[in-house]
Amino acid sequence: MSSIRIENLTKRFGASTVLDDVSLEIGQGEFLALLGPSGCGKTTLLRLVAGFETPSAGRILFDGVPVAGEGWDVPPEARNVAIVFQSYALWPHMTVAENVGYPLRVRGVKGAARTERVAEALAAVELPGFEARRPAELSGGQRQRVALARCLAMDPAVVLLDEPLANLDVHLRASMEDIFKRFHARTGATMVYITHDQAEAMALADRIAVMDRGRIVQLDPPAKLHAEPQSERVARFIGEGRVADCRVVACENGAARIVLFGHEASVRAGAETSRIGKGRLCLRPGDLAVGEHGFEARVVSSRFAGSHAVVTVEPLADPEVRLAVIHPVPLAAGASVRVRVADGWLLPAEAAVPAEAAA
Amino acid sequence: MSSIRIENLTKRFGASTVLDDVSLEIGQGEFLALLGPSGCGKTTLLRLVAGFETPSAGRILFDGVPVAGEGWDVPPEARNVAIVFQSYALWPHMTVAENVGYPLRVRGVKGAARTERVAEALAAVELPGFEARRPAELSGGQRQRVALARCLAMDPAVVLLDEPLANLDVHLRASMEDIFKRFHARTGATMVYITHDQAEAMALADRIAVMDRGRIVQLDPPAKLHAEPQSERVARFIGEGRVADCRVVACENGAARIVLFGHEASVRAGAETSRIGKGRLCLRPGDLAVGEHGFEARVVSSRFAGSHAVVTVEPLADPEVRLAVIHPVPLAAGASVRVRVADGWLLPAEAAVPAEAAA
Amino acid sequence: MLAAAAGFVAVLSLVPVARLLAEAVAPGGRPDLTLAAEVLASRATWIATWHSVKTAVLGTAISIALGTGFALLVGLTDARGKAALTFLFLMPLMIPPQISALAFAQLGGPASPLLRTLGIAPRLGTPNRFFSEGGIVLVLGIQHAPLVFLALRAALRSLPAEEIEAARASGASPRFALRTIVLPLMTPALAAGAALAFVSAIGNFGIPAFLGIPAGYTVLPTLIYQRLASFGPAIIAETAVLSVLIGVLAAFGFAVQAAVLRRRDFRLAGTARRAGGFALGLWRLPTEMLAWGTLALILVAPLAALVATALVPAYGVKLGPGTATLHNFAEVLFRQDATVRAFRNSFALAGGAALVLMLVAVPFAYLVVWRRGRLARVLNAAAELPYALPGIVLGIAMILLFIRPLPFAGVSLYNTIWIIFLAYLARFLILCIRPVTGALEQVDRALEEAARMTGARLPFRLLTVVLPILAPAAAAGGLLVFMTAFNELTVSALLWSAGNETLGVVVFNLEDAGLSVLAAAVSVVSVAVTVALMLLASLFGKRLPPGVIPWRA
Amino acid sequence: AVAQGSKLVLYTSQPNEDAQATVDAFKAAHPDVDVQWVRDGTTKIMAKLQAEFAGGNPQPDVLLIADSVTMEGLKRDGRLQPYTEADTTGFAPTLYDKEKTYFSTKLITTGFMANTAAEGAPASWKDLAKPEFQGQVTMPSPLTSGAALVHVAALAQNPDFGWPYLEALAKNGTTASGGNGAVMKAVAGGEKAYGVIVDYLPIRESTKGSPVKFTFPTEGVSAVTEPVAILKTAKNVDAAKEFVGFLLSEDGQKLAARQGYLPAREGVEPPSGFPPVASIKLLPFDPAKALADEAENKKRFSELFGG
Ligand SMILES: Nc1ncnc2c1ncn2[C@@H]1O[C@H](COP(=O)(O)OP(=O)(O)OP(=O)(O)O)[C@@H](O)[C@H]1O
Ligand SMILES: Nc1ncnc2c1ncn2[C@@H]1O[C@H](COP(=O)(O)OP(=O)(O)OP(=O)(O)O)[C@@H](O)[C@H]1O
Ligand SMILES: [Mg+2]
Ligand SMILES: [Mg+2]
Repeated sequence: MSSIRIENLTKRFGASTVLDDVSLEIGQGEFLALLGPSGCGKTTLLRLVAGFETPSAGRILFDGVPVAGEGWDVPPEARNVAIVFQSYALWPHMTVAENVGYPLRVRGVKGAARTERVAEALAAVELPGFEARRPAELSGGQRQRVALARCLAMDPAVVLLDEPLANLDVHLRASMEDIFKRFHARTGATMVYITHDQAEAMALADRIAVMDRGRIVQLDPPAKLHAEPQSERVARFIGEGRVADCRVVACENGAARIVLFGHEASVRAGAETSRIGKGRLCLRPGDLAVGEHGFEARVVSSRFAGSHAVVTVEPLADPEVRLAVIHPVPLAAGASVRVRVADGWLLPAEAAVPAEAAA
Repeated sequence: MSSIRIENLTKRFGASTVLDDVSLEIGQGEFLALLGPSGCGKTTLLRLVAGFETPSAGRILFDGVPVAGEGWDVPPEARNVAIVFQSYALWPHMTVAENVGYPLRVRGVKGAARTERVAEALAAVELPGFEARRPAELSGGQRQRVALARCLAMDPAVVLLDEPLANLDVHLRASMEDIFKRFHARTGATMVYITHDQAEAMALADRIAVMDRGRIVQLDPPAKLHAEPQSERVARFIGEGRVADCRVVACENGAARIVLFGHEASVRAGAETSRIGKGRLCLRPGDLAVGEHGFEARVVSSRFAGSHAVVTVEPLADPEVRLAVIHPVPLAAGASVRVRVADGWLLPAEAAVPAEAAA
Repeated sequence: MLAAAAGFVAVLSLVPVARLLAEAVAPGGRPDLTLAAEVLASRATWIATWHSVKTAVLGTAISIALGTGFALLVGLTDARGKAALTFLFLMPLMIPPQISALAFAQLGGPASPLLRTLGIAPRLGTPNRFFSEGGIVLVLGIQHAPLVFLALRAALRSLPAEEIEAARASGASPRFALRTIVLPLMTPALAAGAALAFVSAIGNFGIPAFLGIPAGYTVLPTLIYQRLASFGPAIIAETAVLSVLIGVLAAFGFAVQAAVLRRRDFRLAGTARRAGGFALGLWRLPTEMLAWGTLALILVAPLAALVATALVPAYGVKLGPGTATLHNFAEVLFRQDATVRAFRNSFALAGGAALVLMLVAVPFAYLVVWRRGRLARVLNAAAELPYALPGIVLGIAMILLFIRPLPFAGVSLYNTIWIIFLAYLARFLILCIRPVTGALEQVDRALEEAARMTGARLPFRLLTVVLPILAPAAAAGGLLVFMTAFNELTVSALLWSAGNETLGVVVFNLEDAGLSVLAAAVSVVSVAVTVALMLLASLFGKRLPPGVIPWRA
Repeated sequence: AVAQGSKLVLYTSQPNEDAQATVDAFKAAHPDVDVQWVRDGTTKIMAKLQAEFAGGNPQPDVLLIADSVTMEGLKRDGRLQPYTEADTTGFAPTLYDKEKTYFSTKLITTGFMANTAAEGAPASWKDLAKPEFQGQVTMPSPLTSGAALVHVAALAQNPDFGWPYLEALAKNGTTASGGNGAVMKAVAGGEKAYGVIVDYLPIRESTKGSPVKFTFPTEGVSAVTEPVAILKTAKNVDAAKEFVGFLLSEDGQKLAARQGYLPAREGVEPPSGFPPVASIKLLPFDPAKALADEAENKKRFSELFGG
C-alpha cells in the first residue's frame, strides 16, 4: 500500500516528448485505470513509476517520499512494485512454475510454501497443471495469464498492469476482472491499470485517467467520465461518442434545452454552464433512438454486434455529421429514418477550443 | 485468392492433442473468424495453414491442391499466405519502413514504387512518419500496427490474422476494421481472423467458427451463430449467454412456448425441434428486462459498462442459476426485482448431451 | 545452400581427421592395432591426458570468470570507456600463445625487464613460478578469455530489457537478477564461449610447451610433440592415436555443452529494447579500477615485455637509454623480405578464412539450430576436432591428404598457399560456428517465419533476416578467426613453402634460431598491424549493423 | 652438367639466414638450378618428411639437417641414396657414412655457456653436477634438438660419464626444455646461470652484446656435423649431387666458416671466436649405436628430466 504522487513529470526520448508535464495523485489502495489512444505514453508512465526509466523532469513520490527525479532514484527492486508487461517478459529458461515462483524465491519463500502459492496463483488464472510447461509451449493468452500469476504471487504495494487482458476472450476477461477485484480487496494494493477496453476500465477502476499525446486530459470516476466528458476529445474517445453543433435555447442547473437539426430536445449540462446560443453536443449511441419522431437521417451503414446493431446515420440537415445509434436489428444502408434524442451532454464551452486547436 | 480445405486435421505436441480432427472449408475470398477460449488451438490451426507446423494427421488443400499432410509439404514461402503474428515478429534490425517494405523487396519492387507503397500501408495504419523508427522505439499498439502494415503491403491470396487488434483502443480498432474490410473488398483475399472480441468477429466475418479444446463446435454466419447456438457451450461462449432449465409447453415451426421459473414466455427454437417437456433455454442479457412483470429475482451484482449496466440476478425459484440483464443504470446488490423474458432460444436437445459430457 | 554449408563443414572437419584416424588404425595402409594399444597402455599417455584435462578445465574456469566479468561490465553497466575496455580485452587473442607464455614467464623470472627495471628481480637461477601447472592454467585462462567475452558480448546485445526488469520488479537485486536471469539466459553464449576456451586449451601447444616442459609437466599436445621428435616411421601413426585421444576430450567438452543446452529453452522474443546501462552507483569507480587493473596485469605487462625485448640488440641486454635500438625492426621490416611477404600472406589467409567462415557459419547454424537435422548436429560436434588437434598434427593430416595431386583435377595443392588456406578453414571453423549457433539458440523463430510468409526464399531470408540478426555473433566469430589466424604458428609450420610463409612461421623460425629479439620485433609489428586493422574496422564500421564491431557501442 | 632451369628441393634445419646464404652461394655457382628450400626445426622437418613418406610423395631431393643420428635412421629405413663418386678429400673418415649416403658439412660442437653475471666458473662437464651449481643449469632436450640428442648419446656411450652422470645432473636440478634457442634465452635472460648449448649461438650473440660466454669443457665436446644427403626418391639427382658437391668443396666450407661454424674440411680457416680446429677435443661418438639406443636414450632422458 502506497500512495503515488506524480509531479510535473516529463519524459523525452531524443527529440520527442512522450510525457508532457503530467501531474497525478493516486491514493493509497486506489484502483486507477489509464485510458488513451495507442502511443499516447501510457506504458512510459508506468515504466517511470516502476523505475525503469528516469524522468527528464518532474518527480515521483511514494507515500510522500521521493523515489525518482531531482536526484532521487530508488531502484525498481526497492519500490515493491509489481508489473505485468505488455510483452509479458516471461523467462524462457524457466518453467511456468519457476516463472510464477520467482518473486517468492526472491523473498526467500521456500519448499512447500512456495509450491502452494504458485499453485494458487496458477489456479486463479485458470492454468492449474501447467507448472512444468515452458513459456514457448503456451498459447498467447496462456502466456499473458502466467505473467498475471507471477504478479499475483508477489505481495506488492503497487501493482502496475499494462493491458493485462488484451489477449483473452470475454469469459476469461470477466473472470480475470473478478480476480483483480478480489486481489485488490484482499491486499489493498494501489493499482494502475492500462487498458484499451473502456468497459474493463469502467468496470474495475475507482477513477480513470484519460491520456492523450503525453498529457492527462481528464481524470474522473467512470460514471462521471462517461456522462460528463470535459472536452470534445474525451467525448469522442469514450463510449463511441459523437459531437454535433447545436443551439442552446435554455440552460440552468445542469439541464439544457437545445435545438439539434431543427428538433428540440432536453440534455444534461454542467452545473456551471449557463450559456445560450451556439453549443457542442456529445451524443452516444445509447442517447439516440430510431423511431417515429425526431430529425430525419439517412442510414450510412450498420454493424452487427451480437445482441444489437450499431447503425451509423447522417442527418439530412447536416450530412457532414455522422451519428451512431443502437438499434435491435441492422438497417439497410440508404434507408431514411427518424432519430430521436433521448439524452446528451452539452460540452463545457472552454474545453472546446484547446481540443480544436490540438486536433 | 485461394479456397482452403481442411480435412480431418489433427495436431499433437508430445502427448497433448491440440487440434482434434478438424475439418473446415473456407471459400475463396471468404472472411472467416475464429473464436474460442484461450488455448483452444486457434493459433495452431493458423500456423498449420501457413505451413509453420506440419499436421500429425489429416491434410490441407489450397484450391483443391494438397499443401500439407499425407506427404505433401509446400513450404510457407510458396503458399502466398500473409500472417500477422500474435507476437508481431517484427525484425529488430530493420526500421519500420524496412519491415513493411520487406514483402515488396522479396517481390522485386524497388525504389519509388516501394517507398510509395510503404508510405501508403503506414498511412493506412495511422503511422505516417514512423518510417525511420526501430521496432524497439515503438509502443505496443504501434508495433502491432506495423505488423499489420507489413501484411497489407504484400499481395497475398490468403491473409491470416492472429488477434491483430488486441492492443489497440476502440477507435483504432474501428478504423482498422474498416481497413480490413476495404482490403478484403479490394483484393478479394481469403481471410482467416482470430479474435477474442466477439463484436469484432460479428462485424467483420462472413462466417464464424467457434473452437473449443481443439475442435470446431459451430460454424455459422454471425447472426445465426448469435441467435441460434447449437450447443450449450456455444450458447454460453457467445454474447454472454446463460442457460437455464425450462419446461416446453408447445413447440412448432421455430416457435416455442415455455415455462421458466413459473412464468410462461415465447421463445425461438430450431425449425426441426418439436419436443415437449424438459428443455434448456439460452438467455442473453438483451433477452431479459427488469420491469413490473416476470419472475422474481434478486440482484447479485451490477457492472457499469458505459452506456448501460449489466446486472446479474438470481431467480428466487432457482438461486443456483445466474442470469445477466441489461439495465440503464446499476442496481443495488440484494434488491428484489422482476425479470421478464422478451426473447430466448431453445437449445436443440441432442447438442446438450455431448457438451455436458465434455465439461 | 544449406547442403553446401553442411558439405563444406563435413569435408573440412571430417576428412582430415578421418585421414589421421586411418593412419592410427592402419599405419602405412596395413590395419594394425598393436601400435594404438601400445600408446594407450603407456602410463605417460594417461598422465598427459590427466594433465590436459586438468589444465584445460581450470584454464577454462579462469577464461569464463574473466570473459564473463568483462562482458557483463561492458554489456550491462554504465561503466565508462567501454570501447577501450573491449578493444584492449581482445588483445590477448592477437598475441601468439608462445609469446604470451614467454612474456608471463619473463614477468616472474630473474630476467624480467619489468622486475629488473624496478630492481626487484629475483636472484639469477631462481626457479620461475610460472613454470608450473599453475602458470599454465593462468596463461591459458588469460589467453582464451576473449573467446568467452566475444560470444557473451554478442549475446547480451539481444537480451531484452524487459527480461531483467521483470525480475527487478519482482524485488530481485541486480546481483540476484544477474544470477537467476541474465546468466541463465546467456547460457547458450556462455556455453559456446566456454566450449571454445576448453578446446583451445586442450589443443594448445605453445603454452604448456614453454611453461610445462621445463617443469616436467606434460600434456597431450606436448607429448605428441615429443613423440614426433622420435623421427621414426611410426610417428605419424603414434601421433594419430594421441590425437584421437585429444579428439575424445574435445568431444567430451562438447557433450557437456550440448547437455547444458538441451535441458532448457532460451528463445527470446524479438522486438524489445536492449538491456543495458545499469547504474553501478558508488561501485562504478572501484569496478572500473578493478577492470583496468586486471587489464594492466593480463595485457599491458606481457605486451610491455614483448616491446622491451624487441628494443634491445640482443636477448638479455638490459633495456635502457643506451641500449634501446630500432635495429630489430629495421632488420625484419626492411632487410628480410620474408617478413613483409609473411604479413601479406597472413593477412590474406586470415581475412579470407574469416570471410568464408562467417558466410558458412550462418547457414550452418540455421541447419543445426532450426532444422535440427541429426547429421548437422553430428557435424556440429565434429567441427571441433580440427581445432582441438595440435596445429602440427593438423598439418600432418593436411600433408597426408594433399601430398598427391587432387584426383580428377590433377592439380596439386601441396606447396601452394591453398593448402594453408584449407587448413585454416578447417582449424578455425569452430571459432565462427560456436558464437553463431549460440546466438541463434536465442532468436525467436517467428522472425524467420515472418520472412517466410512474405514469400522470401531461403537464401534471401538468410541474407536479409537471419544474417543481420546474427551479425554481431558472426562478426565476433569472424574476428576470432582473423585474430587467431593472423598470428597462427603451428599449422602453417609444416605447410608453408617458399613464398608462402606466414607470420607465425617467420616468428617461429626466428625464435628457433635463437633470434628472440627479431621474433619479438615481428610480433610487435603484428600486434600493431592488428590494432591498426581493428581501428580501421571501427572507422568503416559505422555503416555496419550495430554490434558487428564489438568495441563500438 | 645439369639441365637448364631444373628444380632442386632442399629441406634444411639450418637457421633462416644461413640457409638463405647457402642457397644464394650455390645459386651463384649454379645459376641454372632453381633451388626451392624449406626450413624448419629438425623435429618439424622430419615430421613433415615422415608425413610425406606416409602420403607416398616425398618432396625434397636433398636433406641438410643437424645430426647424423637422424640420417642413420633414414638410411636404415632405406630412404637415402649413396653418392659414391663424391669428393671427400680433406674429410676425416668419421665425418661421412661408409656407404657414402650422407656427408658432414661442418662441426657444431656442444659445450656450455655462462651468463656473464654468474659468479662461479665451471670448466668441465663434471663441474655442472656439483652442488654449487644446483638449479642453475639448463640444457636442450634431445626430444627437440638433434644436437642435444647427439650430446646425450655421446655422454651415455662414454664410460666416463654414462647415465649415472646424467642422473646426477638431473638430481642437481638441471632442467631440459626446448632447443638450443630456448637455452640461449634462458641464460642470456638470466633465468639460468649456465646452459649446455651449441657453440655458434652464444659466440655470435656475445659479439652483439648479449651477456654470455661460451666454454669448451675440458673433457671435450660432442659435435653434430650437419650432414647432407640425397633422398632415394630424389627427382633431380644430378642437381642434388651438384649441391652436395658444393657443400663439401673448399668454397662451400669457407662459406660455413663465414657463417660462424667450424668447417669440417681440414685446412679451412675457422671463424673468429673459435679456437683452432685442431685444439678442439671431440668426445668419441658412434652414430650407429646412437641410433640403436635412440629410443632408450630418449625414454631415460624424459624419465629424468621430463622434457
Ligand atoms: N510447442 C508446444 N508444445 C506443447 N504444447 C503447446 C505448444 N504450443 C502450443 N501448445 C498448447 O496447445 C494449445 C493450443 O495453443 P494455441 O496457441 O493454438 O492456442 P490459441 O487458441 O491460439 O490460444 P490464445 O487465444 O491464448 O492465443 C495450448 O493449450 C498450448 O498450451
Ligand atoms: N525508446 C524510444 N525511443 C523513441 N520513442 C519511443 C521510445 N519508446 C517509446 N517511444 C514512443 O513514445 C510514445 C509513447 O509510447 P508508450 O509505449 O508509452 O505508448 P502507449 O501509450 O503504451 O501505447 P500502446 O497503447 O500502443 O502500448 C510512442 O509514440 C512511442 O513511439
Ligand atoms: Mg503500451
Ligand atoms: Mg493464439
